[in-house]
Amino acid sequence: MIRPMSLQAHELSCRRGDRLLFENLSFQINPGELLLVEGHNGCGKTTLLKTLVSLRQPDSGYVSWQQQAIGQWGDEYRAQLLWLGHLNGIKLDLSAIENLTIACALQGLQVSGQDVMQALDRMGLYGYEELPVRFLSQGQKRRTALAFLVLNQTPLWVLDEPFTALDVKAVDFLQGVIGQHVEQGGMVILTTHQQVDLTSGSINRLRLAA
Amino acid sequence: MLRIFRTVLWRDLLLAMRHKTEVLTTLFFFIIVISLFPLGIGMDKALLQKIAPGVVWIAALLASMLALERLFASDYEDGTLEQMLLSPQPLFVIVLAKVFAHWLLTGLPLVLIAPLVGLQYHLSGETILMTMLSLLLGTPVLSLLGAIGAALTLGLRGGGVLISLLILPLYIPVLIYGAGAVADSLLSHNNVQSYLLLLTGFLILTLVLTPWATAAALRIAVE
Amino acid sequence: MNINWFKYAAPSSFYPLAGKLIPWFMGLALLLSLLGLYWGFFKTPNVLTHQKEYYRIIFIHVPAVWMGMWLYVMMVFWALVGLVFNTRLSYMFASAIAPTGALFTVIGLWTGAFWGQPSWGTWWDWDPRMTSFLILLFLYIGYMALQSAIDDSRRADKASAILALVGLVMVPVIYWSVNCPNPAECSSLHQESSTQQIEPNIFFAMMVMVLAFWFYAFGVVCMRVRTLILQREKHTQWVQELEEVQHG
Amino acid sequence: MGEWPSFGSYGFYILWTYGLTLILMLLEPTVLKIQRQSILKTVRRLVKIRQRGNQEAINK
Repeated sequence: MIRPMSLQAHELSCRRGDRLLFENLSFQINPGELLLVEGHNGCGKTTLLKTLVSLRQPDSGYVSWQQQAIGQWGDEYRAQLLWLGHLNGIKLDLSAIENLTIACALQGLQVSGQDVMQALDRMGLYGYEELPVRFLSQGQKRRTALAFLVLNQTPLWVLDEPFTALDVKAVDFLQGVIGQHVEQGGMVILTTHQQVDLTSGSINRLRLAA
Repeated sequence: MLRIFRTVLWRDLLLAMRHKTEVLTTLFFFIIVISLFPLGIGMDKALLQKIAPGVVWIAALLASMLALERLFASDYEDGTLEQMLLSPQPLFVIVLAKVFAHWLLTGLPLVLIAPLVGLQYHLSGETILMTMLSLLLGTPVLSLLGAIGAALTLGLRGGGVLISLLILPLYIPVLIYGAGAVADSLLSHNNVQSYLLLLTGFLILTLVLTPWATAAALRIAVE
Repeated sequence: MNINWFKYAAPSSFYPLAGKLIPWFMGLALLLSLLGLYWGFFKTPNVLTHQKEYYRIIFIHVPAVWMGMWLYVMMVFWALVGLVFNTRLSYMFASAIAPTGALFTVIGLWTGAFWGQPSWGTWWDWDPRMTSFLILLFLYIGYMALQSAIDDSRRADKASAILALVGLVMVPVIYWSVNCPNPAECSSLHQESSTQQIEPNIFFAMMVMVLAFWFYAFGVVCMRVRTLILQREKHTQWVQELEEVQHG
Repeated sequence: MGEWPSFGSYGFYILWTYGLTLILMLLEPTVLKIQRQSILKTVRRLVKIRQRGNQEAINK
């Protein structure tokens, strides 16, 4: 990589309606780091994450990836990142396998049926692969969405409260996956209300005061 | 590029097959609206033939308008739309695939049912053929233009009625030339060809321009 | 001398400027319309060759029609500027112009119908120009409906800007399809523009009225932009320290 | 000055067109003025709320 892979925010400010959420917010995240965005509900955590991921345009300031504004990267920047919002991003009428194959196709990943099955097994969905997701529990639906993390090796992960609706075992497994990703030089930005501890790599905290 | 088009198309058709009834509602709406007119206006043969082009086309307009709201709504509600917007594939290809799938499910059935409707209005074989041809060229334009309205009004309460308010004025050229083509084939059928060329022109114009506008509207709706 | 275009792009600096300009605009509009009407009613012949006294409706009809069309183009221009520069004020201008444009279109249609009745004998006949004007009114209504249906003002501005843009691209197609429904008959769109053969006095009186309508439009749009600024910036410091707020 | 222009039997049309235009073009500024007053009222209420808010902070 000629230029160091890093994501920078430059004097970001965002409004919701007439209310200002945050103003001239600047920070940087480098490979092998995890950024924990904290703040009470409604302080603009999701809005910030959406702005970083180019789902939303900031009111002022800009976000740059490898020292170049994400506006100019366009689709290339979106190839580098993975987004998981509050919504699971899976169709309830399709089975877990169909959902995952479509997600990989959208991301442009060449993935075989076998990899998909294996990813689902690792997420503890053995035996539930063919069932339309509608019949799964909330936790299992979240795990189907999270199974995409296992398959996807994009450097930047942006996860909005990934641990919701997961039981203890799933939380540990997910923390392991995230830790491993950070270890391999990946970058993770996430928001959560639970305790996050990482085996290695540094955790930076960004507090969004209202 | 083509791979993603095929995937999204396969996905949408698969989803539609899981809800077979949804596909038929548009079709039955079209048939019912068309059958209402003779009951309202009277059974006189000459009169029915005269109003047939307008009635068929206005019913097609309303039927496609009805189906538009569901185009992006289900993806918006379960978060898959966000994933699509964040896919490295060009968004207008995804939009085109979705609109094409929507057209296959709502536009094409109208074309196939046109002969049945034509008989109701005592139309001759040649006019029925012309109706099918003009609908074949016109309904994609309705879906493409309607997709902009669907994207603009995504997630709004009362979105369905709002779409018709926004998009119906834009449908007027297609209505004029579509109905004109059928009417012309009824009467003098000497310059039917020019009507069809115009409709194809609209099709190409909307095919090129509307995906950009729909993509931009989607990006705004998801903000 | 480089004019800092963006100095007035900030709502806070545009608000006082508009406040000062509005009386001028409205005053000029009143003055010019009085002059135009006086000139039109007293300095022109009573009867024209083929039209009786009712031709005087022209002094309202033609300016209103032109304003209806021009304001739509202005609205789309500001919407485009908003989309490109992402400045909130240009979006406010676009949404401020829409109601006035719709008002002029209604006046245009209304006066057109009243002119049509004595000269053609019908209040409304699907004459291409009147129909395309009706469709322009629908486009305005669509814009305003979308603008008010979305609560978040950011999304409302951008979404209606896109709708206005799509509307502008479609206007020529609609105008053409309405004017020439049967492609065989009208190969070219040669609507005879009636402005040339008008008697000079009437023509100038009408032009004065057009100018008067322009100033009226500027004044009203500035007034509406000020109310929009107050509405959208009511949480800001500078609005709450405005003198009309302190001791209103 | 020309004599008062006789509208012949078309006074009705002239009256209705100019009448409506006059009404609409006067209506719009007045509606805007009313809107302006109501927004100023809400802004004054906001200012009062904020001042009372600061006041309580100081008293605490």
